[in-house]
Amino acid sequence: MEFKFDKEENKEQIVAFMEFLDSKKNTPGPLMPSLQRAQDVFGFLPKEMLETISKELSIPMAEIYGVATFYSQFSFVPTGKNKVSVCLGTACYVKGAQSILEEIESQLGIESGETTVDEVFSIAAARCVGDCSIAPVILVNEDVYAKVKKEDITEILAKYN
Amino acid sequence: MTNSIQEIKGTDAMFIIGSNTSENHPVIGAIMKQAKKAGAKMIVADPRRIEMAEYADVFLQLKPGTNIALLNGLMHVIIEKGLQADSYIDEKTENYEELKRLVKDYTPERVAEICGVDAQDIIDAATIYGEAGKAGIYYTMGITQHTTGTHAVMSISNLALLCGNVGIESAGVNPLRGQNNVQGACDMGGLPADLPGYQKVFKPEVLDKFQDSWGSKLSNKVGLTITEMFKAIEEDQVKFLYIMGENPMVSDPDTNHVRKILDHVDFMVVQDIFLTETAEMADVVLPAAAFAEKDGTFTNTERRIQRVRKAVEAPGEAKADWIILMDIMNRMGDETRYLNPAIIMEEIASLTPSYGGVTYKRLETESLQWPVPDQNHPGTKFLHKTAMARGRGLFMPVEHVESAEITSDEYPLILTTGRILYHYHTMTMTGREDGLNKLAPSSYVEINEASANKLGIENGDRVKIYSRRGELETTALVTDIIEEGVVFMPFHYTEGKANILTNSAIDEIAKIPELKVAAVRVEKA
Amino acid sequence: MITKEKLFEIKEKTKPSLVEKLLEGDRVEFRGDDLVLKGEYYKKQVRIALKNCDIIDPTDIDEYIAFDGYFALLKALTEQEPGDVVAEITESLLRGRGGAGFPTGRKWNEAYKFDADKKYIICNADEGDPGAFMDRSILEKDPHSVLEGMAIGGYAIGSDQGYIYVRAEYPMAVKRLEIAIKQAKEYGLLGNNIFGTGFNFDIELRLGSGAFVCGEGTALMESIEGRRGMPRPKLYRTAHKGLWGKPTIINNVETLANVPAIMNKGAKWFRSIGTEESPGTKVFALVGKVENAGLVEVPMGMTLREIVFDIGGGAQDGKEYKAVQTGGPSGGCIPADLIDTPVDFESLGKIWSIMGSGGMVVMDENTCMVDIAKFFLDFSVDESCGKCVPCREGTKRMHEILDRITKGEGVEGDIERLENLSKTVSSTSLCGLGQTAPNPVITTIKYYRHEYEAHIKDKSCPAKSCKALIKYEITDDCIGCTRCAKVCPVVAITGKVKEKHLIDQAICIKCGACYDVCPVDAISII
Amino acid sequence: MNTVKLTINGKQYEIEKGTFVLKACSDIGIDIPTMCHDERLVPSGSCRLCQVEVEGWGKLHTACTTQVKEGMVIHTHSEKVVKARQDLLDMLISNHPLDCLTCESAGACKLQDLCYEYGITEGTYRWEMSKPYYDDTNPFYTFDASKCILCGLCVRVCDELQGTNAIGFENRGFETLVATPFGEGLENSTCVSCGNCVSVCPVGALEPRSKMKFRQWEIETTRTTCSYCGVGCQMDLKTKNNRVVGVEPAFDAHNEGLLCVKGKFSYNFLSHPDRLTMPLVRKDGVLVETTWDEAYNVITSKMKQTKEDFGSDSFAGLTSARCTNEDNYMFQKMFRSTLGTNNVDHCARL
Repeated sequence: MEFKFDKEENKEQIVAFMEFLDSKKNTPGPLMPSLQRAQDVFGFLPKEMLETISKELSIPMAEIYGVATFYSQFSFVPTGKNKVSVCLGTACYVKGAQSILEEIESQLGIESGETTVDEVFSIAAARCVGDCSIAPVILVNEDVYAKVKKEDITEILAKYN
Repeated sequence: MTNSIQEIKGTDAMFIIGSNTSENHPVIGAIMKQAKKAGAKMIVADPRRIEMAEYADVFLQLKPGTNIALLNGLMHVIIEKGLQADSYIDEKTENYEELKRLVKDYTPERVAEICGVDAQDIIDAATIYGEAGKAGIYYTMGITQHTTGTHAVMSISNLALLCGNVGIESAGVNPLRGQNNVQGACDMGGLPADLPGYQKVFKPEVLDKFQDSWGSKLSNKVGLTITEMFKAIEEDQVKFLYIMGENPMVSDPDTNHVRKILDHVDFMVVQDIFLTETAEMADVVLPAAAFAEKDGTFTNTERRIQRVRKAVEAPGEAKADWIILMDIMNRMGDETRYLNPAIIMEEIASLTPSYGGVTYKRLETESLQWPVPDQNHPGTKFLHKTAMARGRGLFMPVEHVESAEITSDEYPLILTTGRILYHYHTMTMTGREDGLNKLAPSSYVEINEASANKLGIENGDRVKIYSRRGELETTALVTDIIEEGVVFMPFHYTEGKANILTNSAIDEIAKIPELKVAAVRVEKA
Repeated sequence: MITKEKLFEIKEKTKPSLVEKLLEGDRVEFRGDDLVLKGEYYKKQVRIALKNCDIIDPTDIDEYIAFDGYFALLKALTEQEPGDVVAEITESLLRGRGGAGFPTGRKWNEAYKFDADKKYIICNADEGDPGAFMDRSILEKDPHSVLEGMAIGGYAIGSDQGYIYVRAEYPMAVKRLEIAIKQAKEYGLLGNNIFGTGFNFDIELRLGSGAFVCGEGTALMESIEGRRGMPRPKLYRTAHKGLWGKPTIINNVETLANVPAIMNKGAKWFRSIGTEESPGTKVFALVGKVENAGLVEVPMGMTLREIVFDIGGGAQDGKEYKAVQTGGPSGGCIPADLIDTPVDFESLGKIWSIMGSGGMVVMDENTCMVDIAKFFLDFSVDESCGKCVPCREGTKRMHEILDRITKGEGVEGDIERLENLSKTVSSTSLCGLGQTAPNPVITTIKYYRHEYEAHIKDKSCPAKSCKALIKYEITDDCIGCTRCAKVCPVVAITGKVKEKHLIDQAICIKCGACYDVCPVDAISII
Repeated sequence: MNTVKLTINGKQYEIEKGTFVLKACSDIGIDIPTMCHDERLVPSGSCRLCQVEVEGWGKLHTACTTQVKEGMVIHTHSEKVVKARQDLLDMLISNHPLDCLTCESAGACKLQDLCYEYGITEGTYRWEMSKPYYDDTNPFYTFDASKCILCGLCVRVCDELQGTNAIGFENRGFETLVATPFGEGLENSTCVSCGNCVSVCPVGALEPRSKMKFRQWEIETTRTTCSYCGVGCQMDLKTKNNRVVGVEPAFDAHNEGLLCVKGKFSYNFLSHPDRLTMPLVRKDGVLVETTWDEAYNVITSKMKQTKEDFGSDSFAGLTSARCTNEDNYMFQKMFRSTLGTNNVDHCARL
């Protein structure tokens, strides 16, 4: 998917992010918090911001790139407005989470890890979210849906469309 | 170098001044970075924000030609803060009071003004150097290629003595030699006043020793330095010039002037591996073997004498330099024949105390750093361990003076020159490597964004540069690694040759030209 | 600055009204002096780490103090030398609740003895085992117990800086921790000169970013330092050379939550609970196909039967109980006939499983054990950091074999291949993740070899779970309601109203939709 | 010296405390295979091949990360150890192309050598292979990820020794790849083409480009000193048919296995067609090829003439910071002894 990071559009966020980086200078281990903040603020890790982190914190780009690609929560492409996370923890799995994921994938026409063309939804297969006693669980953004059945999916997704 | 390359790893602080180490001595640069990673502090002083600056704890982006002021300023702060090595100064040095008096005027504020750096950075740098247990200073042509070069070297030595950094491991005063065997060429007597091992031609006992060995009458008159040779050629004193493996047409300042001189000399022999710009002007050109085609030794920047071994045959009829020279000497009546370089080394060892214990046999299994006075001596890792070479270390306080050429309305910018990673010297070798030419294809001038804006120059534009000695055209590289008012050019290239512009004014003591400072004007072409 | 008097004052002020309020709510009751949750589910439980959970308001530090919160820290700081604290914890035989069960006192002692200008204590809250949420509950419902445990640990080893490394997937836990740290700092229970003793201790939160391997101590430190979470080779002990090369101890959330209780009530009391070698309690996340899912804290040594049946109520929906999986991707499946195994570090190890962090997933007759092994290997392949050869290449190959077996493409020798790979991966991997990754395969082959053989030789899945090996058929019970035909996404079902329907096997994609909607259970899986 | 006594393969040894088992074994001549170890780097323990059995220590232990201890009983080639190594090599070769016939590194490939030694053929698990990735943007060397075994030596050398950090790891697990940021290729990275990564690659993943085809076993090597800057790095020239075809750094010298782009790759000038092969003399204003005899005659007769007409001090010579000590010695001797002047200097102040 082709997209461009619009610096003009993100001007305010960039300023705030630069302030954050400033506060992280000379503190131990600033990289992870900085990447997390960038992911949070911009919805993904824009290359331009990684270059900024590299410059401001004097961390080689190769190292930053290595870290950014190691952790599954970082992404180089923007995620959709609504993030659907399907828990695939053991408890959810034994209670049929795989087929729930497949149902969501087929309804949205994308695979896990992808974003719909209109950028409304993206799907992520989550590791255990810790709601095992109400398995199977899906999350849409921060809303938790417990004991989800396949036939519930249409209704749940409709709320966010 | 007073100390060894590997000792850098053990240092507490490194002070890199006038040395673009990671480009010009890449392996030493790498070792410095390793030391930094291991916890050593690093101070870098250079007119350009070179790669090493990115690793530095303190980076001083000083104006070209202000080294002495900076060094004096650092000493001022060190004394002010009481960081000097008092007992060392008492026991091992002399003339301290004089130094103290002189640097008193070099307050951080005043030095900051002269050098164009932050006063606080000067204080920080001085504190790092002064507080370090073992600190090494590393410098190259950024120090020496000034009319005040020798004085700057003295200043460096003053700083090192002040903090007791001479004669101990992982410290010292460490000029990094630019060419592979510049150390050896000097060691072997490639100097007008020195026979091998820096034995003076005017000392009768020295002369006697060599006359006995060589069986000839030697002159006790100090010879001419290169600049004096050129002058003597102009004045018809010197008629016959013999150049072995050098290319002054590219490497020397004020190219137009060099050309005039080489044109003028009566007879010139050039011995080289390629038909260089200089060789093209010769009367006789002799094809020489390259390093991989002959046996011998090089002496590196840390005084390490190492073998060079023949791996392939020289092309065509090219011969090793020593054979050519021996042939000529034979034809001139000196009958001595050397079967191989090992036998030449035997003669060198017999006449040169510092090489006294060097033999090819030892070099097969050992690596020797001179002085190696005898067969049983293991060589010397760092100098001045037991005593200063001249007894006590002498402080030689010097004042800051401006460069020979200063900027004017007509020539408002300072041009400084240097080498880049991907080429070597006059490019006779590297210019013939496709990959290097791909990475660094042509001449350019680095110019600060603000300076460029004022001149209406954009990155990649062709520009003309003028100095009092000549002009050239090259490509602008707009960059923030250099400050306003200063421009930088690599000197390697024949097209857009920086030395057309440079100043041949020399340091009166060491006879080194001021290649690092020339006043220029830049215009869009 | 907080003082002893101030602490008492808060307790006195808060406790009576709080107790009253709680009792009114009818959710709690007194058991001896302790307030505990009411109900059958809690009867057999003994709650130490969870004692405040679902009882106090985790966002109100006063409520924590009301039930003796921070009194253990007070006692340690004002009455004991660091060495005494280390001795007390050593004496209690508290063992790490994160999985490996290493004695906490010994860990602390190593760091305590090691002289250094800076030391760190890290709380490992990177609870990554799928099917486990013990730590999450403690962090969300009783965050101060962890902070207090860390401060005591910091005092014991001589550290003034703690880090809590918490999973990014737990946003609520992060919020609660932030609030708790803020409150503790305001009270002076964190910060400089705590209780006027000159002891300084600060805690910083660090978030994970989705890498299971960061639960491994050295990988966790790499991550805090800002690198890829790749485990370090064990050149040095973490207690000597850990975070930023300084002595560091890493304790799990539940372990730390036990510390204040031990300090308050003493090592002897602690050892009176549980077994001789594994004293105290353990929290389990009892989940999966079990009637009463939830968190369970029981004394060590309780049998699986008591936990799964007496507390959990056995398998769900009247299905037949088949196995319980403990220890997540590092653990094993324990078959029904070992249901009387006591749950402690040693006993579980003997039957090829591990205690792990406390995940306990119940499986019934419809759970295919090959599929479960594949599920865990899929997890391990995905979460392998890629540093060492056996984990990176070996788990991948194991997963490939399991995958083809569940697809009916298994070939003769696959079981032996799996066994061989398991042996190599577990004996040669760099860190615990790789070393234990084959456990689910080892135990399922050990106890359910016949299921593997059925997949490979008979191309059938005994649990009727592997899609490729089953087919759906409509039985004579069909009443022709047409619901199955309507729901079928590929129109594989035909039939007239009120007549028996038929599934075209060539079209069927085995999605199971028809099976789910049939009102009369007329669809069978063969 | 602080030593410990231990038993290795049934023999007693006394070894300095703190020594790693791998080093201890190599010092006493026991060859333990490893693909990821380099004495200059922090041990990584990633290839797992150096594992040995220590009696009473349970599972196997990597020799590169385990220090010698008093009373240890080590087996470096027990059945268990050999089996583990075979299995690990099987995993590696299963995910590696079997193109040794055309691979430039054949004959100098550790994977090839070890598979041969441990009797591993084509690999049991040749199923999914690592994603292909090829970087040919650097003029001096190429990177082929399909041959990479992820030992990490290149990444660690670039970081720990060279300090350039041009390359790193991308992704994790089976998807791990050695790459430049955003996969933009070496030419767009901070790479300085030092080739120190190439020098440590144990397989054919990082491959120098050579103008001439050669097999590793056809090569002769000659230890010499680099002819560029004053650092004087030691290196081995690789030659075939009287031509230099490659350079390897010396690991047992002060440069500790490091070189720069010039030392490692800029050797083609040696066989460049521009090389001077015959003496030249100026005739009618142009330089023309001649014999040595004539060239010498022209020079010596001019020397004699000049000396007679203008005296010794009418000669001046520039000796070379590029030539050997012996060349320089001869040059100044010729000037001082034969021509009788001290007018000798050099251009090395530049």
